Amino acid sequence: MSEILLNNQVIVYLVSESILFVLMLIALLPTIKIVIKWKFYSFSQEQFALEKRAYLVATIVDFIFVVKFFLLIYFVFTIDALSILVPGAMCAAGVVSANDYGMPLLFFKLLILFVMLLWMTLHRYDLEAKEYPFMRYKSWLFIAIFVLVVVEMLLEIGYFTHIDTRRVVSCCSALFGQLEGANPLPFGLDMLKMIIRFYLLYFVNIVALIARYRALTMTSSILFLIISYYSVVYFFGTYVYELPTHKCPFCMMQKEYYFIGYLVWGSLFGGVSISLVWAIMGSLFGIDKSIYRNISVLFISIFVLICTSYVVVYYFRNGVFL
Amino acid sequence: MITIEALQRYFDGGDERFYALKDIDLHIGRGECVVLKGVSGSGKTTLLGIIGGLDKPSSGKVMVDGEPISKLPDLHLSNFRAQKIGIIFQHYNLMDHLTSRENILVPLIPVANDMHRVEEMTDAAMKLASISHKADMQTSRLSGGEKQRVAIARAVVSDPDIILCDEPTANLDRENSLKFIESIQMLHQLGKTVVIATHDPLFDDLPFKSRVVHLEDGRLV
Amino acid sequence: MIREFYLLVMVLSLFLSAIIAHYSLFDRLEATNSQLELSRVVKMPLLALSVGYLESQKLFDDDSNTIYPQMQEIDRMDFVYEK
Amino acid sequence: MRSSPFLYFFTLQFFREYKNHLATTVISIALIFLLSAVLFISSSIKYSIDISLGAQADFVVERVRGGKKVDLPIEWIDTLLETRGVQKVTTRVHGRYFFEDKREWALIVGIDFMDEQSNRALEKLVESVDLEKFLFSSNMLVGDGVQRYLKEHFYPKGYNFLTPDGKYKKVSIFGTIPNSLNLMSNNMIIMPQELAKEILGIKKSMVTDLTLNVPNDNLWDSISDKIASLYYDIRVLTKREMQKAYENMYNYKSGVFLMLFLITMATFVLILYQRYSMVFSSQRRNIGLLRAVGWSIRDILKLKLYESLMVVLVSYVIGVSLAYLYVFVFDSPVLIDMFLGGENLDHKIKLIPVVDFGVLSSIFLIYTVAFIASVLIPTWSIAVTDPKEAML
Repeated sequence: MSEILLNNQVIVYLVSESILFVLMLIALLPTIKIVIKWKFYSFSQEQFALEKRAYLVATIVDFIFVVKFFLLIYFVFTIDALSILVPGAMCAAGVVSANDYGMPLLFFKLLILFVMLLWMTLHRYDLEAKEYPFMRYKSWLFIAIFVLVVVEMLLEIGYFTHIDTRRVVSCCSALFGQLEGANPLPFGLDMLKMIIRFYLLYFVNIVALIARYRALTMTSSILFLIISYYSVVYFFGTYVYELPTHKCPFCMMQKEYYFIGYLVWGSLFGGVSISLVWAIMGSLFGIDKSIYRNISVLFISIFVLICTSYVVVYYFRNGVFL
Repeated sequence: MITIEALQRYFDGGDERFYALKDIDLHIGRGECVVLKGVSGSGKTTLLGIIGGLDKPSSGKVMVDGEPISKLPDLHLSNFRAQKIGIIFQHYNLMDHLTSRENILVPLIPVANDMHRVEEMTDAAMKLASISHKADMQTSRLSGGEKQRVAIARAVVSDPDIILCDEPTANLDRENSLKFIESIQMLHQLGKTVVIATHDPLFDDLPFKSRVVHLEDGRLV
Repeated sequence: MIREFYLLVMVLSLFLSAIIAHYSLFDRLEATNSQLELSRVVKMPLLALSVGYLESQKLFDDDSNTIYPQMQEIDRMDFVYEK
Repeated sequence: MRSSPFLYFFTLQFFREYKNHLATTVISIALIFLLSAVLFISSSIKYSIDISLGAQADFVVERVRGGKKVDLPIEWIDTLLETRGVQKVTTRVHGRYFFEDKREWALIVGIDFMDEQSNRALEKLVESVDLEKFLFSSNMLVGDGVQRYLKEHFYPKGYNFLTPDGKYKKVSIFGTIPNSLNLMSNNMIIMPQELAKEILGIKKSMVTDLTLNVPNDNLWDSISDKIASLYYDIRVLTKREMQKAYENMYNYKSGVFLMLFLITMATFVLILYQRYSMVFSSQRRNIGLLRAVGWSIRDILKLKLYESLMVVLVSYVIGVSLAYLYVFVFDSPVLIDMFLGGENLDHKIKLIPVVDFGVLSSIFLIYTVAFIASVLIPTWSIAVTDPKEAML
């Protein structure tokens, strides 16, 4: 047995995930039934029973969403704590890259939360409509979520059982540092161009949200997410650490930096995913609620504000940029 | 106000199908008072339940205020019950661990946003049912007549258009029954639509305008 | 009923504030410094952590059998696990 | 609170029917108390280990023969110092001394009076230590547990150690190590190295082991290999290895407990499922009434889930608080021996309060997830009660 599996937090994490998985299984059965047998205008007992079962599915999804959200934070926190056991790792970045399952796992976690958010939005409007118009879409979406969760579960098992505590992993400075002049930035941008694009995309995104341009919102959100990731890792992060060579998406979640990373990434992912949910809901189902746009604008602005203020504060304190 | 067309309610038990209600067509106008009569097991309670959105028909159409309620999703049906329907149950159905006042405000909880408003409406309902003096007493310690009045107050607290009564006088003595009829008269005068399911002969001749409908083995006679 | 709720909240916050008070009033610096200094002196990590082979014996240390004082306790296994 | 009717009704319902939740709350408190006490103890000990490991040298060099640690000659120091990159090699002399009844032992640690750094630390640690006087005659500093043991056996001022040669060596107690350090020093006797060698039967030219520093940590791996090839019977331990060994040991000890806890939790989940199914079905009529007067399935779900959440929160706060008091204020009797082992002298150990987010969130997560997950289905099945139940 790997000594990773002895760690209390890993045990708690895996057990919680398994409980959620069992709940997913419980919810899967009625969902499949709904896909096959749902006839809203039927008066049969079966149909009434299905309508009740749908509530079980909804309750379970709500619960799983809330727990998964906290488990994501807990997961990052846990792998951060594991860096003691993995040689060479200074923070979560090293532990995540300890094997090939780590990064996909993290990606799947975010994806699942996003799809669940979509599901919950759909469910909300489904309940408020008079004939459960989205029930079938919801059920298919749930089955998709289930498949994603199965993959996540497999990745998780693979990840935690394949961390080799004798092999040295690279720490964040090796993973994200510039290696021999190779440009790590996407689309062949340089730093200044990327930062300009960062603010430009922010502006476009906000305008698109306010003016209700759905397609534009979708594209600009996704681009903004990508550019933001690189900007935070390679530019804003260095101001958080106050060290031009320290480039890491994970270290900022540590206590030394007042856990600011959780806020930074939380507001970014929250804002972008809510704006995407708004755009998708609008274009596929004709649901358009301004609260989604408002929250999204708020989150994205908070994100940009935090990033900017680190640079500004640094400049005012030291009189130079890094 | 209430329109029922070709309503059926049956239960599938084994091979046989048991009909609780069969081919019911009924129209009840706004402000009308209708007494459903019939022996026990004739389907009065089931019909009442379907009108109030408590039970679902097996087929047919039930319209209240022009809206079909027979196939509403739960959220809407509950909303409908909360806003349009007030029910007085046969056994009063009070929550014994609560006081009268707390029992009365129960229907307001899911629809109201403000506690002050809830309290105002509760006070008004208690006044209407003249039970204000027992407001803070546990309902398990009330007498039958008082319980009945709490039940009335609860039925009217959200100011519904329709009041449904299920065997309201089954557990009351004659004196209290007469008092109950007085309160029904008052509600009728307030313009509520009242539907009473009962086999009590007292309701045969109400002191105000009413219509008596007979049910027998799930059919209107 | 609201009163009970406030009472409960009060009891809970009393608990919490007692703990927070104890936690924040604890002189952590002093405690960690003296532990640091002791380990500088002895150049060894923590020591009151015996996990030795005699452990089982000491945990149930009522070792004399009153009827047969000479009899060996079965949990004295040190001759087996010679170190 | 007064402005939200739902919360008003929720508190009303919850406190009027608190008897339904009393049993589960009490059991929950007990379970959370146990788990958090164990985790508090292990995390506090880990914290102390981290501190003392921080003060350790980078490498420990031992001599191992036949799987047993044996003394090594002092000349090794010179050989080690010839390796490039190695700095500050120091000697350690330590060993166990079994008292007369051979059951209780103390750990004798000899300190080198040439070592400036340790002398300064010693002065800071024990007030009124006159180093000159202490180091140049037969004196010792004793830990709290040793002192009490000696006092009980009528040696209040000093002790006659029996050396392996059969001679008695009288050593007087010069002072005691403050008892706030009991975690480390309960069984400890500190004395000058020469004296320790005599009592432990170590030859004058030998020491127990050596420690050394390598300031450049990029060289750690290569130097470790180099040293290991110097002698055939040498064993090199790095600080990192020690750190990991301790981490694993405490993970293991609390992990075993956590596993047991999880099994208990699984049983409790079943009990909860049964219990809440029962409690809720007794409320079937009332729930039917609520549904009849206009509560939707969603409202009932909310009401019932709030009840469970309330139970979890209350028992979490109370359980964790009690555990904190038990461990850090009342010094965790009984449970701490699970982590320290039973071999110590009678001890009263004060732990440094450590409450980290990891421990708190782990307890909360595992408990809440299991609890709510097990009441989810009973809650749902009561929430979808037909409103017509009220008419029956």
